Amino acid sequence: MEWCAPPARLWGMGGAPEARTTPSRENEMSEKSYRDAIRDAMMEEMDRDANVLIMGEDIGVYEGTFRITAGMLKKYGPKRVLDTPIAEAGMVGTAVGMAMLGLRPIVEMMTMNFAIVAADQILNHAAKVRYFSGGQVDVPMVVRGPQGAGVQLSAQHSQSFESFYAHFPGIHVVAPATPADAKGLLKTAIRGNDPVIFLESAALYGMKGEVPDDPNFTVPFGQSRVAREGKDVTIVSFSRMLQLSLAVAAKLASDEGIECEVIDLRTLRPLDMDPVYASVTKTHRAVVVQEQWKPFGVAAEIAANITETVFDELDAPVARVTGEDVPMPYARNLELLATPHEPEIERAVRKVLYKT
Amino acid sequence: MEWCAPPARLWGMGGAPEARTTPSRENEMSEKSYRDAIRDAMMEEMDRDANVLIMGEDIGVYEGTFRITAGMLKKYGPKRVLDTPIAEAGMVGTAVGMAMLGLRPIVEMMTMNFAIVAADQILNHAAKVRYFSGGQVDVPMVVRGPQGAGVQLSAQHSQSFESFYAHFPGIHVVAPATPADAKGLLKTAIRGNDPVIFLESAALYGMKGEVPDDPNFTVPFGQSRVAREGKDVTIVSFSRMLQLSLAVAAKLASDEGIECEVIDLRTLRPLDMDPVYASVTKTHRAVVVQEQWKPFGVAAEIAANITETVFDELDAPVARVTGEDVPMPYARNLELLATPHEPEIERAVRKVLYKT
Amino acid sequence: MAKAKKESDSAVLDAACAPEWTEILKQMIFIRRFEEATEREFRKGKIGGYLHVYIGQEAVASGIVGALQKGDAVFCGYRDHAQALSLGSDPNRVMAELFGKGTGVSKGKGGSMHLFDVEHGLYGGYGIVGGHLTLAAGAAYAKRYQGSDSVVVCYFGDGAMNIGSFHEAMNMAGLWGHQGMCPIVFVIENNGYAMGTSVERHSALTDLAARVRAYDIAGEKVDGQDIFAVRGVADRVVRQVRETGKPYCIEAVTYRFSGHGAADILQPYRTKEEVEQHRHRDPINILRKRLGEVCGLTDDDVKAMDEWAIERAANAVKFAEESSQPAPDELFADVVAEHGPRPVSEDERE
Amino acid sequence: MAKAKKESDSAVLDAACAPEWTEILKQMIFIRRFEEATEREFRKGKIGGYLHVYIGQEAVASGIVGALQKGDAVFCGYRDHAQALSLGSDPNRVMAELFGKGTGVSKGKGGSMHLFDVEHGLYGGYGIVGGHLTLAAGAAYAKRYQGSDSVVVCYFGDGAMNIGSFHEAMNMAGLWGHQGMCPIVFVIENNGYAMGTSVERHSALTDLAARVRAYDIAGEKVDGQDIFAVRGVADRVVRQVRETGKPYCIEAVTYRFSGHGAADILQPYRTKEEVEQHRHRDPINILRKRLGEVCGLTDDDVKAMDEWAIERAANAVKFAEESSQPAPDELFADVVAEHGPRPVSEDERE
Ligand SMILES: Cc1ncc(C[n+]2csc(CCOP(=O)(O)OP(=O)(O)O)c2C)c(N)n1
Ligand SMILES: Cc1ncc(C[n+]2csc(CCOP(=O)(O)OP(=O)(O)O)c2C)c(N)n1
Ligand SMILES: [Mg+2]
Ligand SMILES: [Mg+2]
Repeated sequence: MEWCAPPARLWGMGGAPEARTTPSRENEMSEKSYRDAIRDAMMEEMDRDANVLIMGEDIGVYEGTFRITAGMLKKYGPKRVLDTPIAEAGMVGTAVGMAMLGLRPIVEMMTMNFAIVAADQILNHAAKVRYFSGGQVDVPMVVRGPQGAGVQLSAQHSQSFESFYAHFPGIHVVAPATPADAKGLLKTAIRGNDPVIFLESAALYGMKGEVPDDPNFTVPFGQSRVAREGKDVTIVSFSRMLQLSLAVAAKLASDEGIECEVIDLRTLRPLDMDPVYASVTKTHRAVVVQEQWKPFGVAAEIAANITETVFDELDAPVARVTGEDVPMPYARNLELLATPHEPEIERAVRKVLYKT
Repeated sequence: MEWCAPPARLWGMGGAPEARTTPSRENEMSEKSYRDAIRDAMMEEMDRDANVLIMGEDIGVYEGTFRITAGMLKKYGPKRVLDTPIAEAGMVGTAVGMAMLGLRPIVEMMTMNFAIVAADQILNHAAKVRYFSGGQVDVPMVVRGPQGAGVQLSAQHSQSFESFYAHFPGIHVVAPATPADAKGLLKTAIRGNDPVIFLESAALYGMKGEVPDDPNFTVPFGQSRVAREGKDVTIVSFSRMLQLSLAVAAKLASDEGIECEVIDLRTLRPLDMDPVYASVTKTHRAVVVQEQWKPFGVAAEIAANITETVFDELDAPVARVTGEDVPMPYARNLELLATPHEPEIERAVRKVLYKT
Repeated sequence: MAKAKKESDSAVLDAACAPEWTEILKQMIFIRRFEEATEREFRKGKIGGYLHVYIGQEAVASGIVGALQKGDAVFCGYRDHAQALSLGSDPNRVMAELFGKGTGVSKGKGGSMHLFDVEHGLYGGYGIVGGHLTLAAGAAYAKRYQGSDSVVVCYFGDGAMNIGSFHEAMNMAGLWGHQGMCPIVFVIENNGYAMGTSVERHSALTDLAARVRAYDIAGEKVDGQDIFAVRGVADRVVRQVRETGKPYCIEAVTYRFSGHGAADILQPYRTKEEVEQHRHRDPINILRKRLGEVCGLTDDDVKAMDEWAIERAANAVKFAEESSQPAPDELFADVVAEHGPRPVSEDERE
Repeated sequence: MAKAKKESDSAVLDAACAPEWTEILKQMIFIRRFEEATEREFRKGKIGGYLHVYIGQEAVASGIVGALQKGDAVFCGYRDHAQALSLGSDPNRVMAELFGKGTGVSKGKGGSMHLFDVEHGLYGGYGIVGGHLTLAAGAAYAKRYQGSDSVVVCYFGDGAMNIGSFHEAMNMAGLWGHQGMCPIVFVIENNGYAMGTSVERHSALTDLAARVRAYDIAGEKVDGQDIFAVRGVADRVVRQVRETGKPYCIEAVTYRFSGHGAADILQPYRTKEEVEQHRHRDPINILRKRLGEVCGLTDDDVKAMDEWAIERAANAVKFAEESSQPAPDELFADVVAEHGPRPVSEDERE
């Protein structure tokens, strides 16, 4: 399974992006990597709207540590593709100002770990200025970049930030699991009028999938997706863990006839729980899967919502599959222990089925 | 009820701290405000250990915006009571370095809202350096300060940060609800060997309560407390909302004979759920109360844990009482709508009792 | 530091320009009276939260804003009433904002620290010290990107210069300025203190204008109590920044006569004598005296202005008082764009 | 900027001191060979994560560390192997750390970016650019507070100078320095690039040493390829900082011969010629040539050293290879103090 293979050993070594397919007709699809889907979304929107620009560290001359922006400086020039100093707060803050004045900046974080440095600019400024101005300004901007555990990147470079951001009103938080969603959700983010935290899974950059060619293809926020139908257990996830969940569902179905329904949340804020409730009403059992630390993580919110809303439908407590509650260790053996994998998901499915 | 009265209209106007009682014998108690309990804890520990020092904005010459540090500069001198520039990242970062070298710095944030600026220094440095150094350093430090909704402080100055910090391993997160706990937990924080995020409720600074005089009185981390016994419903809370919960419990008991058991979590990390499970096993119903936004907040984690662990004991889904999911508005009428109050807690209790 | 002597004189004061300066005096008197009214209303409990007034610093707001034109944008900290009034915001609506009323400039949702009036060029009012500097630098980039010749003015205090976002904003502005892409005037409101911490105690280098050289940005000091000096520098600098697209920094040396905020009663960090001393250089008196000397402005003229100002401030209070609180459903408005992405409910789902 | 000419000469090189300098040459050759080995092992997949080597910059680590004494503390970024080796860390354990083995200096939990060896004065190894500067400033304060005369050395790159925490650290160090409470030497490893962004493109003011004047901190440039120059400045500066408790900043102008990290293959930001040009000023050759001229060091002497270095690096690889991975329960160790507050289980509860 390509997407659960270890990511390119070094994030920076992703190889050159593929040549872009020429724009083609509606309803047609092309096979694209998650990386190229992101790149296509940005370039299509830059072609469409001169207000869209991108800024970040080493996105221009260096062509991006993940090469997502390769060739963009050449195509759009230095006024639209801005190499910045190492100044994440500065990048986000200036983007807020640009957005208030009508531009649509995309800020690429080399990795989302560095965005913590910009937390104040995101959480106290981008997320709130519309509100405390009484709605006088739009803040159309995207902060995007890779996150999640890689291979031996250690404690400061391996984190995921869904719950960190999604706690705060005033921003949208997106975490796509497929190339098509990466593209469609990013286009929605760029066209929207609010700050969007767009959390890419570095480990999925190489994953391929069918992506609609239609340049007006977008995926709306707040629409969870049934990624696989099933009747026995509901698995709720997003981003890379969605792919692991699908693998487990496929295995359990073929090996043991256990039919998991797998739901992809896509966006954590807005959070669309309705398909989850509908599913649990059918399966009566739920497992929530996330990569990051358990305490105060995404899975807690999902589990609490399920219990709150469809309590009487539940035949078992909602199970959470999460990373271990430790800073990410460097040693590969410890790192593998720290992150959730298929066996843990499988175990959780059995647990809610009382098949242990 | 003093503690649910609006806080001193302006946080900065807390008045002078009371004269400290002379150290007295074991087992004796004095009535103290939450503010003075914090102040006493710091001064006793500074008296006890020369490695303890305090730094912050306007804590010395200005004597602290909440006057918690009034007189300390005079008593301990400028090497132990450091007025810093407006540089929260600098304050926290330098404290980490001091702590690694054996000092025990206390960093006072004027309000915890400003600590977002220091998020990287807290979450990527203080919380992780012990781990990625393979345990070569202790990081004994406290970041403390007031938080929570005040009166019309608007969106950037009204936030609570329990779930924001408690998601991250490597730090302890404390949120005391009473003067005694404020003192006892802060002393544990100062004597410990890890970074502690000590979240004070600005609205409780004036609240009075009995505090042990014993200078060795401490309250351990990770020990939730049954603040009121009851048999009908378990209310789980912490910090100021614990006091509101107790008020509701008292009212419901005297008016209607509904006996709520109220549990004070005291520390969110480590989180001690055992008394909660024991209580729910008795009451079969639980309400969790927090001041901050519902999505990805503390109450989700508590609710998820309860459901996970004592699912079969529950006669109703766990209810969450939280603030509204909006940046804090300035206008007083909107602010009152945005924050949870006794009626909402009461309503939640009735809901889990199916008495609506 | 170059002294702004020449400009001070170049702001020629003669019969021809007397009406303009008289108008400026009137505005400054009004700002003073307005601020005094806010302090009173705060003490009465009509204004909540934090309140930071501009008393003593009026020439800095009026002097810089006077050099601006339509399309220019202003960002400032929480000490923002004077900027709003100088830019032409309706005083009634500014006061209503402080009262938390729905008629306020920010619909009552921002309060004293978050005045916004985009129509008049005011892009806020921010409460995190230094946090708005990066926003302002980005706004300046946007102006040039959009092909406009507008400039951005960003006000901040001496204390704000020590926080990281100051540094990042300055370096980025400096770099963008090399490409002519950052038409911004940074205005240091150096009132000697960050809350209770004096400049010598919070800044390793106390020559604040000199600090911006580290970013290849030119800076100069100006006497912030002398509106002639401020306006003179501002006229020149704003013109230059508009032409070049390069940032510039003005350090206005001023003093706040009131406490840091309404809660700063004791003021243990300064003596009454120190404050008294600075009151001798009240920016309103400096302008008034000069207008008296050169244009024959009389005490009666000033008295009339003052009465007008007091009444106008009182009217603003009355307007604020009589306005309604925001409607309850305002609580949920303006969190995210109503015209942007939003959750899709079941029936809308395809 | 004052040139460090005099010190360069004052690091007298004659028969008397030849053994010391020969030892330094040996160390630098070893660092080079060690780094080359890490690059090879990285390509073999034995080393994971990010790998940033010091090739070309060796004189900066060796030259500054040489001026230190026991009790001094060193903080650096992720480009930290050379500092560890210069401070006397066991190369076997450094290599084992890169291999993620339990015998590593940080027990295999930190990796290349997080080398720690507190016993030898190394306080890490940090991965967030600029994040460690504040830590180092605090450590310097602690040293004085504790009454010691130790100093702290803080290494960082040219790119790190643009992030907020640089600014906050510098201003606080400057202020504490006024009280003699901040004995720290800031060392800018100016290798011309932050990843692929040249100094002119990331720093509005390219004279980096001059930037620290904004914090009332003295700074000077030194030729970072010339170990005599570096050591000369370091000896003087470290002595001065130890005496005064005031911060000082050394800008070591250097160049990295390898890519930014092991993944930086294409290097579109610089030409092969540029790299070639700088290779003519290889710090090892500069020292080697000088020792040949003055002390008669022969090619055979150097060859012997080199063989020793290659073997020692190979031994480190062997040691690392043969060491065991950390025990699984190490996963949960060192998150918080085992000797500090911790959750209390039911039976311990009173
Ligand atoms: C990041 C941050 N830290 C602390 C504060 C609290 N605070 C509000 S105003 C202020 C002093 C600011 O001084 P200065 O920049 O000189 O502006 P002035 O008030 O003198 O106009 C402080 C410390 C804050 N609002 N934000
Ligand atoms: C806050 C932050 N932003 C971005 C990065 C990614 N990054 C790692 S090293 C680096 C370049 C640093 O350049 P410099 O400070 O000059 O050090 P050098 O690598 O040249 O030694 C960047 C951008 C990071 N680690 N931390
Ligand atoms: Mg000031
Ligand atoms: Mg560099």
